[in-house]
Amino acid sequence: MRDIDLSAIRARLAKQDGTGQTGPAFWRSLDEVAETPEFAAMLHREFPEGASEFTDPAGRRDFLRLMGASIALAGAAACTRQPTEHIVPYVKAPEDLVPGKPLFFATAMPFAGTAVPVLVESHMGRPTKIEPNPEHPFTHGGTDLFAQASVLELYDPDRSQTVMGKGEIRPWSELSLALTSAGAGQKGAGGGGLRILSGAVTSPTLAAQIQGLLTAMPQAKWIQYEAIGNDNARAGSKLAFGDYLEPVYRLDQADVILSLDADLLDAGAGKLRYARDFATRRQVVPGQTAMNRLYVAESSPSNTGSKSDHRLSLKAREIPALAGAIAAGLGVAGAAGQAPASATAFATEVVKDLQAHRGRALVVAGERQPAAVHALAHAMNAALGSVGTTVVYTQTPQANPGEGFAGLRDLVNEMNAGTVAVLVILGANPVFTAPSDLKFASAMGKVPLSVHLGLHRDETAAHSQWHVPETHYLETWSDARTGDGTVTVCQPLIEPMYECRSAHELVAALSGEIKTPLEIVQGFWKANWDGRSASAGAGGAFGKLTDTTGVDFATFEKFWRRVLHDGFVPGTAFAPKPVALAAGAVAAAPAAAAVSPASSGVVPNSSDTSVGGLEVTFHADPSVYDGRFANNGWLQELPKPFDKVCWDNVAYISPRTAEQLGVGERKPVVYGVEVYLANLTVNGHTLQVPLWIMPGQPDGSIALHLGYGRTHAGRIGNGLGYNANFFRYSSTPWVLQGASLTLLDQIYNVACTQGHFQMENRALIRVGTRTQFEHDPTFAQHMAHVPKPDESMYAPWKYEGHAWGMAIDLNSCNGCNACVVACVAENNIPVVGKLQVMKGREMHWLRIDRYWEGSPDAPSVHFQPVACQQCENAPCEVVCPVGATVHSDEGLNDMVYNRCVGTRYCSHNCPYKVRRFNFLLYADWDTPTLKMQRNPDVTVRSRGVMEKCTYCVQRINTARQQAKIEDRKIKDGEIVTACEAACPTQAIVFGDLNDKNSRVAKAHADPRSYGLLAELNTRPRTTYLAAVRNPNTALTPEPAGPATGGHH
Amino acid sequence: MSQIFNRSANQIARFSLVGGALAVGLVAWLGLLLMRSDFVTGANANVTQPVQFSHAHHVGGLGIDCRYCHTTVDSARFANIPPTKTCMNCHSQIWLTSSYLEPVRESFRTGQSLVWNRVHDLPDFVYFNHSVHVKKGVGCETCHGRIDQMAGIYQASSLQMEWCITCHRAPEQFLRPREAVYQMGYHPAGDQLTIGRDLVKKYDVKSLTSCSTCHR
Amino acid sequence: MADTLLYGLMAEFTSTDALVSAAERVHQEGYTRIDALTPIPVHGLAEAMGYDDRRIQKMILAGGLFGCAAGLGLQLHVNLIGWNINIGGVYLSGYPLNVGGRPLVSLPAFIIPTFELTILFAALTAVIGTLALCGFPEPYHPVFNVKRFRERGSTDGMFLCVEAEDPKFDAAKTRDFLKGLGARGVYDVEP
Amino acid sequence: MSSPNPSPPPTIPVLGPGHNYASITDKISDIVLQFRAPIRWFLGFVVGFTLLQGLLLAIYMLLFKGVGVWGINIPVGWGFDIINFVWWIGIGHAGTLISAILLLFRQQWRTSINRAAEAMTLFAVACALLFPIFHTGRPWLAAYWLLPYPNTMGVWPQFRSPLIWDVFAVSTYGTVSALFWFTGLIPDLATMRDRARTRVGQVIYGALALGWRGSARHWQIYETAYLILAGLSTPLVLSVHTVVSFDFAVSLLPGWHATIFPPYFVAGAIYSGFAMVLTLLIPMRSIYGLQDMITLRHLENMAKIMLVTGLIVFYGYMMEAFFAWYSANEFEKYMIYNRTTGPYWYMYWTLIFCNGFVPQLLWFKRIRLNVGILFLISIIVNIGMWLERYVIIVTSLHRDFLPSSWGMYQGSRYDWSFYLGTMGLFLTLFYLFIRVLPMIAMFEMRMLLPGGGNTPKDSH
Repeated sequence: MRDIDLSAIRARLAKQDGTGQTGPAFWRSLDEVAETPEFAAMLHREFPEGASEFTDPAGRRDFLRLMGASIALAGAAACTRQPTEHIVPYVKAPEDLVPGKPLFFATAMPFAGTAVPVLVESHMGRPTKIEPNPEHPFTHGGTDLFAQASVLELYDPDRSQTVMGKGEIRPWSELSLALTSAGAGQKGAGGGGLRILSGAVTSPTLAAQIQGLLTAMPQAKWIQYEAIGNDNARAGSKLAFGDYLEPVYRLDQADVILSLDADLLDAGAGKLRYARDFATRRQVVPGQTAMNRLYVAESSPSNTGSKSDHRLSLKAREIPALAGAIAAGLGVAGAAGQAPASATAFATEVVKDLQAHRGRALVVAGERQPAAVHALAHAMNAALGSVGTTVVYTQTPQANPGEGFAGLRDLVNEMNAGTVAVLVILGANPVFTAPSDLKFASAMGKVPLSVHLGLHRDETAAHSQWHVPETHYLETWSDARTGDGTVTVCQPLIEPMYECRSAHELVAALSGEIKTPLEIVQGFWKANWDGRSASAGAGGAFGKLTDTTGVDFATFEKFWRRVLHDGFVPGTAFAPKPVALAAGAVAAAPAAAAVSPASSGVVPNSSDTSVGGLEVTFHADPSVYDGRFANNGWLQELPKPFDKVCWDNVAYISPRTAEQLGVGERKPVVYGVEVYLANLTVNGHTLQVPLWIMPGQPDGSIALHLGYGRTHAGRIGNGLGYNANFFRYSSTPWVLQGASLTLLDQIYNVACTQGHFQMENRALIRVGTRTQFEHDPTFAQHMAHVPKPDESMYAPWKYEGHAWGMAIDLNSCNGCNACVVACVAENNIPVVGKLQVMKGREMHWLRIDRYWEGSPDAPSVHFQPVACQQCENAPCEVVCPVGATVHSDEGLNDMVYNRCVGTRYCSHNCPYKVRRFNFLLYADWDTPTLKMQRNPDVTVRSRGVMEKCTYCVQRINTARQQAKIEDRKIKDGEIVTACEAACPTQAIVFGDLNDKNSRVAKAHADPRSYGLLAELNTRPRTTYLAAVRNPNTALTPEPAGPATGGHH
Repeated sequence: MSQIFNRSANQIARFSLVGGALAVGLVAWLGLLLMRSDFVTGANANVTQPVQFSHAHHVGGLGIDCRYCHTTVDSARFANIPPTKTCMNCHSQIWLTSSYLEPVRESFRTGQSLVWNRVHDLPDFVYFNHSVHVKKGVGCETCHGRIDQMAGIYQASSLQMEWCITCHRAPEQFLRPREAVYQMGYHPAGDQLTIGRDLVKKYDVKSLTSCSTCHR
Repeated sequence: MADTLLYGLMAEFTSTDALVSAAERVHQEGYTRIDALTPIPVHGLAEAMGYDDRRIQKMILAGGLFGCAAGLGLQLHVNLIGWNINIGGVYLSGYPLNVGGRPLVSLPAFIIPTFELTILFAALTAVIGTLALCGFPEPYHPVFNVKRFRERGSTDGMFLCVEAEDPKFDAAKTRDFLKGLGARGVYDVEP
Repeated sequence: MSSPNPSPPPTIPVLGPGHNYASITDKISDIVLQFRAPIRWFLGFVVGFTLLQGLLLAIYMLLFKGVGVWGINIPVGWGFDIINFVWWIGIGHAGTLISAILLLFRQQWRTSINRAAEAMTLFAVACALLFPIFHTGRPWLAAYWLLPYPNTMGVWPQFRSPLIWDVFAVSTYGTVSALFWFTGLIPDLATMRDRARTRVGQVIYGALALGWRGSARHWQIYETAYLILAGLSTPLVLSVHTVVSFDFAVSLLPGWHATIFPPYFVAGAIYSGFAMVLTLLIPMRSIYGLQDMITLRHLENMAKIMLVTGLIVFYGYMMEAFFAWYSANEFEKYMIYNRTTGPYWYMYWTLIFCNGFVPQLLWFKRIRLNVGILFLISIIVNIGMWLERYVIIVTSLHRDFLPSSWGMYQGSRYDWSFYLGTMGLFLTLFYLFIRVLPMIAMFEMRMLLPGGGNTPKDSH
């Protein structure tokens, strides 16, 4: 409600009367009559819908975006009318579409050699939110941050939109002609000059298509390359079993787990399932002792390491020796090795513990480790009798498994040799992701016809003659396999927004067919659904498929509908393969282990931490992976789990290495965090990197994250961070030796959302050991004095009906960030950009606090998701002068955006600092595609308004309304908040505290349950379940005192 | 007179002082009324439409049920505006040549949607759900007025928050039996309050006045 | 009565003390419609002429009490009245809400607005009351017709004015009487 | 403070020798009525008016871009805005104290400074009032949603919030101060009316004088009302800064949540207020040669009050530290530790220097009587009091309960132009005031003369 000059209005009306003309019969608002500039400004700035409604074809049919003007009129609504809006109904309404009710469709996000099964929420034809698919036999629900963010990728305004030929816009027909003729031309030569380069493909259909092509042209080759692939694991399995196999772990069966540099819980094809299974084995209840134990030896902090009971930070090159030593200890024939000095105790205890749990022990090796270590791991599992119990081996989800770096190297050689006539790149971006020694870009110049298919006009597109916009997975038909091989048929949620094509169409065009993706995918399954097919391609022949209950599908129609509805093809999971260790596999291992994977440079002994002779390890970036998500604002602004840095990548060094370099403690300043720049030199190549002191990073080792330094990512991703591929070698893509750091006298400002990482002796995250827990299950509740309700002067409010509450199990959370992105997607949370984050104005309603415990050299790390705690005695409400935040009858801490005037007092009085403020106009009112992504059930906040978590009140209301329509009560688990749904470990539980049988009520009754800062008598509705670690007493003698609250 | 002011000055001064005070009060009161007046709320203002569809004719005259066109009123938040197809169900048979209906036929021919002007327009931050209100016995008429008598459509209520609140605080004053929800010109068989109170119990009507009931 | 061309007579004195004693004499003489005009407050002067006005205190007290009641009443109304009140089309209900688990009537918090309104209304009454009791605004007054008064009246002149309306007033006699009181000069006050 | 006994043989008189009613009246009224403003007046006015433009720019940016143009963030959501608000409100207090409390204590020496001090109060409150409106994210709404009126939403202000208390306290304070000031002006306006040379002047002053003619009956009512107004203002002025201190004391933030805030804030307010009075009057009396009306006696008494209130404030600082230790509360303890040694340590220690040590100089009479040094000290104290608010607001907010949410703060260029701009507004108004109204109460000055009714029982 803005000031209105009544006198001016009367004047104008009077004038109209005076001139005798009646003037406009009705006018919309006092402002209009007063002709205030604000009104004009608002028409343009605050009501883009009003103007752009019909210029935006995608929005034409969209009721929901027509359902009102802008929150900028928050107050005005009471006394100012909005401009007339329009309702544009269908001409012929589609069946089973109810305006105002979302529909959910099952599909899967294909991702780097695996797939994430998801349900997609669709509002009036707009996919707006990714939800997990709880029915899926492998993941049983849970998503990762990439799946959650993929919906923004769909609406990315920087997506490639037209076919480009030699830098000009060309029609698709022209390209398909070129492809067909090229394909035909190659047929003659048996396809000798045809090369297809793609990422790891799990799609049976695509695989079959390409196979078809290859059988037609035997000389043609298909290379699958992932910058962050699993070559070493492949090679390891070949070494051990003589064949490329995929180990599938059964963490629910494992009592003792040893991870050798493997980020089991947050990386790789199985992470969702593994995280879930692992968490189930950490659920401690008094008296129950089936708690697993996790040993981790790793070359840089990982989410898996954060959950470990014993974490050993070793240089990557020291781990093979450790593996050898342990293997030897376990009596693996031919295994040998001397564990590094710092790891001997660890090694001996691990050996004991593993042996004590034969058959229920598990050893896992990580991709950063050479094939030999993987082979050793397989051998150890065999020796422990774990094969078949805690690990089984299946064929790889990826079709035609190979070793990507080798394949890529051969390809480049051929290209340079000029033997490649046609290069078709399907969705990959090798010019950016290929190791620098391959010089892929220059090699591409030697290829007569290069075609690139990609979501963006990226670095590779810039170097190829043809570029085709790729359909997003939400726009097209396809299929994909999850880690266990289960196939999901991916269905489109929306027509392709631009002139896009899918890999299926491109390959079809190569073989001279013009088909739609639906024809192709459906065709494949028509041929394979009942096992009658002779042409079972490399996608793997499927036997006769039955539904989950084992009943045959009568017709293909039934099969197809069922499969699309469920989101997976039942019975397509791979059967475990019987394996036998190849002779000599392990004999080769210690040798391989002894030889460190150094490519060059004299490697000093492992105690050497001089500023020269450093080790460099490469890691996937936690947010943008290998760079494919670089233009995704949600992921760029997502604080990474350990450094809490966003919009950048930094180089980790250990505190001790930092001391030797003379790097001071990084200090929080007004604009972000100041860090030092240093010149990193490896093999004569030098690059400037910002140094980040990372507790738990091995001394003398530098961790670099891939995926930054993009030049053709888009408006968001360009020019951020440094490009670590610069150092990468196709021979040793993961670890380099002999690097040197020279500190520069330059400061670089990093956007970091948590500049401070000590808990300052405050009992915020409460951790105990298993013994402490068994001795006193309520240990966490004794760490702070919490006043009783009746200690208050006032009688507490009664909450009849529902009383919503939440519980977060710190024992399960591994800081994977999926919940944060889910919250952003669900609640229309804006992206504010690096500068605003540096100023301390990030908008995330849900953040994950990270604290270190113990010595900076060997710390343990703790994660704590913090959103609004919905305090019953909410301090924020009392100080709001306009009552914009008050309690609901069900105990929610309501935030009324349209009433808020923005004094920010509530934020000051919130001890949890979970409230976020729109200091500027952060919401994007202009970009049409971004508006399509918005959740219509959540108000888009405007400038000057406070906002915060509301327990997804829109979901609560929707459920309540549905329950009322159906004359029933709301069931427990019917309301699932966005964060709860996304969580792969089920760490978050939401429900009704008044319902004593609800999961959340039980969780609140759990002895581990405690309220964060409850000593302030805020009486939070969210409680945390204290973490319980299960350390091996032989390695760490029990602390005499009480359990730690993150003290020290 | 050699003094500064003449006699009349006293009266002028006093009058202007008292008059000024009164004027301020008057303006304030007018302001309060203005905020609630029709030209601010847009109530009772005829909204012109691409096709001058007459509810009076279709509902009052032909007695077509609300739900024939507003199909999702009892199942969803949005009551739905009928697709052109719905009009053509009848108008492919009758009034084939009426120039009135040309836009409808054109829409059906070309597949271009009709563009209606919104009549009941709540602000974006208000989340209203038709289905629940219908379920709880709030008649269409209660908010939308005598649609069956509206030749041209207009908004019958102020749609201001205080107006919503009056019912949310005292639903018994407005509720009617579910079977009468779509009825126009409904008269309670007996005392509205007693009937209303029974219905509140019968339909388990909660009077929700929490902010998050409507604002998120 | 006697001389309608005259509003009254005005005598000027040289010191406050002289003025006070003169005023006493005039009062004792039985004059009732008299007034003393001074550039500074002179204590005992009004009393000397038999004026003792104490209404203003009572008015201010009343104003304060009203403010107090209004302040507390407003807050109680807003936090308690949860039903519909509609006066002349204007909606006057309160809106009881659970604010941070505090009771609807949080008296300690309500004290402050109540106190402030008390002061506000008392102060307003004080000023408005003063104007009313003095009959202000009154920019025109016959005494300003006296040139001498216009020149010295608000600087250092001490004046005593007897109105013609006074029953005992007689232009000649009163002039002599005032002269007799040691007036520095006596002037006619035109109406 | 100087003794309540009104006429001790004062070492220095409150009024120079050789004055009579006429001379006092001439001297004061001529400053306004003779139209030659000294060059130094113009200089001062130009400075103020220039700064004022900065305020307009800052407000423009604020309205069109949002409060994001300031340096604030989460956790430090209040910066210069509230610092300046508290600072200006505090400055206002001296005026009311001089005119009301000293009146009740019958301090003659208030007479020659109360008019200017009250004007200062008004203008300071005007500056302060800008911030509660413009610090909000949506000022166009805050401007009236903070007031209780029957709106169409049927919702009302939330009376438990200290910010609403502020609205009531500050607006009441502003209104009452204005009324008090105007009431005091009426007799002088009559004087101006009678002495004005031009017709325009006569009419304007005449209209404002409401027809005051010095009638004994009017004096009687007038004096009662004036005295009661003073009686009302006294608790009011004490309440205002108490309420302002509640903005902090009522919250649960370490460094804000303290019971000593009310007395400590009120003392601080008076402290800074008197400093500002000195800062204004010391140049003023020399520009207009008023040394015989605003004598060293006045300056010395004000210096004494500054010394007393300064000591109270210093005590407050020490108590904050003591409570932090005595509470044995880890959050409180960290708060004071962070204040003294954290990133903003220099702010804290500069504050201690300005408000703790410098005022101790006032123990010495020689310094109290040295106009130059006094002026310097008054400036230092003004700075110190601004720093006090900076320390309380910023260093408490930037590190509170959860280390994960700690942050830093620094004012942006618009913070500064807004702050300096309010100074410009203040100066502009003050310089205009001394051009159009008598800056010293003439009729009260007259009463200091023997025979002016200047006896104990009627020091009025």
